[in-house]
Amino acid sequence: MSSLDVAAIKADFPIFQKRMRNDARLVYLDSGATSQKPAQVLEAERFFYTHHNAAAHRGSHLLAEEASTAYEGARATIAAFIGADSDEVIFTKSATESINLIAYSFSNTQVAPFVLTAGDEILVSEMEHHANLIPWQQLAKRTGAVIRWFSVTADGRLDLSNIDQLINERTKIVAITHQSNVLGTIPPVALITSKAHAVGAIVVLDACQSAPHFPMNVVELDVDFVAFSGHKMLGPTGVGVLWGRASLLAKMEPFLFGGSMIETVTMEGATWASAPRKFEAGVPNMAQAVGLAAAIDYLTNIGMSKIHQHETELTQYALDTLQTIKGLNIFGPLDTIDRGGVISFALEGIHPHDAGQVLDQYGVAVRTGHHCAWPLMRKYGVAGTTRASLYLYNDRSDIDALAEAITATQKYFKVS
Amino acid sequence: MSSLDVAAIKADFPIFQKRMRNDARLVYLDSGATSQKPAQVLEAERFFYTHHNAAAHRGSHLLAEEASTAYEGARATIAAFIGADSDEVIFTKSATESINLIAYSFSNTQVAPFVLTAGDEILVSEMEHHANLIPWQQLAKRTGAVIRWFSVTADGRLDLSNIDQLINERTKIVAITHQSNVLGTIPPVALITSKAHAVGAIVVLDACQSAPHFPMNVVELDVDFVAFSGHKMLGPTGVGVLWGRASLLAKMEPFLFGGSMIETVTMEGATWASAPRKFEAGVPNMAQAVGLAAAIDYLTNIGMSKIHQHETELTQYALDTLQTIKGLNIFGPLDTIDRGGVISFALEGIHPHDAGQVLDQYGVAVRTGHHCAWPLMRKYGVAGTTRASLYLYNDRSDIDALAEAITATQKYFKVS
Amino acid sequence: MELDSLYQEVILDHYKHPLHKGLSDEKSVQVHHVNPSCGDEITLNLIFEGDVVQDVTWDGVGCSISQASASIMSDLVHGKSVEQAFLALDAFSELMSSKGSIKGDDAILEDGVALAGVSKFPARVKCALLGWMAFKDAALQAREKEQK
Amino acid sequence: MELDSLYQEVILDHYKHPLHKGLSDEKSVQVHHVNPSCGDEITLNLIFEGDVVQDVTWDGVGCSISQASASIMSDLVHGKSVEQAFLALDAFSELMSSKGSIKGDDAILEDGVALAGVSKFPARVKCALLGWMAFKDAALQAREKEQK
Ligand SMILES: Cc1ncc(COP(=O)(O)O)c(C=O)c1O
Ligand SMILES: Cc1ncc(COP(=O)(O)O)c(C=O)c1O
Repeated sequence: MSSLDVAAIKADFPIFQKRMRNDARLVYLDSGATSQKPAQVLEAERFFYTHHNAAAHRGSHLLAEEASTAYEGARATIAAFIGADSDEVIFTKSATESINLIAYSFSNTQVAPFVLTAGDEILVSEMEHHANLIPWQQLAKRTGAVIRWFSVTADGRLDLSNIDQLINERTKIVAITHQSNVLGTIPPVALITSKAHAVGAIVVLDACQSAPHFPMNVVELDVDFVAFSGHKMLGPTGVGVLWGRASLLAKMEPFLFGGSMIETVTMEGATWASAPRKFEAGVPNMAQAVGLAAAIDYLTNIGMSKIHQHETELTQYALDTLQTIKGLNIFGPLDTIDRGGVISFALEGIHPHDAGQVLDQYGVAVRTGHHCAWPLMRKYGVAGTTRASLYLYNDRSDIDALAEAITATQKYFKVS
Repeated sequence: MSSLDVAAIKADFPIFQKRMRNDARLVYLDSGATSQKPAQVLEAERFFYTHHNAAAHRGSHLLAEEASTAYEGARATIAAFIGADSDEVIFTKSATESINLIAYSFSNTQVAPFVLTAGDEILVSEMEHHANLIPWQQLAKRTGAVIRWFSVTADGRLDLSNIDQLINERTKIVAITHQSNVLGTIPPVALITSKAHAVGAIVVLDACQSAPHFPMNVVELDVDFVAFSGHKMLGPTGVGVLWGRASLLAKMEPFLFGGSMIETVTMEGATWASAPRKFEAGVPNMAQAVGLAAAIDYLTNIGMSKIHQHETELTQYALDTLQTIKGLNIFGPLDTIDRGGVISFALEGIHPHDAGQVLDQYGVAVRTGHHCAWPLMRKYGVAGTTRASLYLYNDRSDIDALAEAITATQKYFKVS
Repeated sequence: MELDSLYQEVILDHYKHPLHKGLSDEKSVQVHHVNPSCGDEITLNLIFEGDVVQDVTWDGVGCSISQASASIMSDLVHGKSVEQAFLALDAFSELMSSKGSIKGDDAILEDGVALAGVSKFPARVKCALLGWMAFKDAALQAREKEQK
Repeated sequence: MELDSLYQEVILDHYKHPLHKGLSDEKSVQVHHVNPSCGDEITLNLIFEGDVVQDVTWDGVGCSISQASASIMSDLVHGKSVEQAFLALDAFSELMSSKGSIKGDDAILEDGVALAGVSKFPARVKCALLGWMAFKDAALQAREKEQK
């Protein structure tokens, strides 16, 4: 029995009233790409625009004051959600920007621990999303540093056998996902972090697939930076978060330059405000920050632990159900230990793109392709996978619909 | 007589129903900082979320297809608005990001005309917004290039007397505002551009204060890059535009790295998609792009020429009205020739911050301070100004309310 | 079902029994194209003689649409002059961007008209174009080479 | 009018006739602080003797709130021990973040309680704090110097 009242939750999300192709209901199993939005979030954005819209921190009039309060209130909400101080929370446009911000700040900053030199190592894993891989490749290119990586085992776990070679005194950055967006795998972050810190490396956690799904506390995690996106956790598009350890943010040079991030400016140069302001140049994405805070209120009202429990049960059900289908092979762990609700699979004789197309005819929305994790696809020797990803508004009926549609797909392509 | 039906326009903007301090109506004269939003824009965003929300370009299911169509449709709308090709339009989070994107791409790109070396010159003006100044200071710092600038004359025009020294064979970039956000001044962009191109320099136009207010065509302008923000032109927060000449975008290295901007990826390196995709890493700000397109539809339905004419008439009325107030001194041009609806002024004996505070008691929302143009403040020897900025929803009654509130402010501080 | 307009029998046949698949040893030009959004790839060998497409062979991974389309294309351009081949290419591109409004001329496109239904699925148009764009690229490169 | 709670007569008096404005020639420490959002600036000279604030002088541009607050602060800390001065500073910070919920203790803050109304205008809190933060910075720097 699920611990969530999914019917009540679903009723909060207007998009579920939409009819899909062939008048099918929407079976949304693509939350790993982006989540749907409850009316509460849409209403919070709208209310900001219709009652408080003005440029935050830039005027003495009532609306500007209210806009500032709303924006900083959103920051406080996000800080509380991850157990951080408000001043450590930076609003970006996306997790992608958050990670690029760190990588560019490394280039811009001339003091330890931000200085990289030739031969220094940046450690990632073979299951990283492109967003947590290419910025580091580029930083390596700019500095002469070298990219190294954890391999992935056949059953979809990080290969830790050579961890003590991989994390060594040359290691300056360890950038790792908190949960694979392809396999659902949750790597041993505590182990990796303690070894990384032992050699003085900075740990960057890509929390895109974790922050939406289970309770998270940056103090307990003990990492140095955490990045995630609002749109994957019921929030609006166009807003992401970067959390950074205060002592590091204080030393870090800014990334984007412009209004509101300065202390003084002359024609020849400028000095910077303190964090988080110095990392937020320009009129900020205020409505999106406010919308994200409403999303977080929505999630915490339900309870992140309950959401996690619900998803774990549903993942187990999905794993069990899918394994009964002949010709279906799951990539990644087959149990729910250190694993979230993202399930990638292959259908023998059917290309993922074709599978996704037929599933779509039944209203079943999955993602197909390389999921921005191309190196992982190469590792498994496939061009892509079909991926179902779960969230709080899914229930067993969605898994059943998926299974039925898969069977129909196999019939359609005459492979069963 | 105004050419616009301002009452009808105002009715489209829900925020004007809000009561301000002391139950005053909202006299919004801070559109230079950010504009208000019509219901049509809010509805377009909401409709996207409730009917098409999915990750664009990342799935074969119906919602993903619709999200892609909506997002690319928004791009086409913006392209048409500025007379560009769709592939030349890049969505960013803000004009600030747009300008930083160019500046960083200069560092990342190793082919002409993007290579800057020590002694090369970047030309700006003394009236630039920090967003069109600091990114160039930083680029100069990274490359050894030198920042030079047009001075501003006492009456708020660009000093062109030394233009032929300023634009010389060392000039590689000319970054100039299309309209000052403090003075309203519109610099002679055509003249500057032709001289810049004659020496092979690239021209970057900061169109934050122009794109919202008058018709713009990138082909006629003949500049190389144009940056503007959605939130100043009735659009949502969190979306900006960068237009770039196709031949330059093709040569330019990306700025942000991650998903959706790649061609292929291995653990060691990656290659890029073509423009505009290569400049849009990550799940994009889809709802905001769609909202901005709705804002542009709203503006074009009314007609940019009519909006411009309305604002010019209103600016003249405001200049005339404000000049009747004793102890009020206007910064910048006193006529409407090459000048938009941004009016900065000083009140003798009253600090701008105090003035803004009293105006606020009458529902009059203006901006006070340095307006992110600190060097210009220094030039005029002031800590800040009080600024009224106009838009299509303002009319003479707003100017009258401003004038009355100014008089009341002077009484309050006993300076008249 | 709407789907049948996408997955015509002809397409599934080409998918299961693709023509000219498997790379020739010789080639005038070889190109490699990818579809970055899904990871599909094609390698294409073109043999030119004078102005005539002597042979097109290809290999790669992809969905039924991309594989069938590559198969149809390679058979269609075989033995044609570049001019003729490019006419077919233009006709095919037009068909793909038609959003279902045209049927395609089977005198020009032969089996290619079976892909008309793809144009109603915008996300799949790129699949259908993958092989054709590879051919176009190869032909242009070959021509450039000759002119040198 | 709500405004009168912000612009108390005492404040306007200090604004028009600021105390200790004009920098002393001597100083133990000089600091320069700005309010980046509005451009207001203050330069502050602090003369320390032992643990006692011998003199505070300042100069700068700013709104009535920031000028009056600097004037009140400089008069208040004059002749106090660092401990006493920091007590006042803490009391003033608390008052500023109170959103109008407290009145402030005039035994500690003297004229400073006239600024209580500022706490209802969040955008102006920074104005009122500018001089105080400059003093705090200067006092900490002076103490550090002495310990060296
Ligand atoms: C002239 C000018 N340039 C650049 C900007 C920066 O725009 P944004 O803060 O939306 O990035 C602004 C507005 O703040 C502006 O007025
Ligand atoms: C694990 C992971 N990292 C990073 C990202 C990038 O997030 P965004 O595209 O929102 O910037 C994603 C999602 O696409 C992801 O799943």
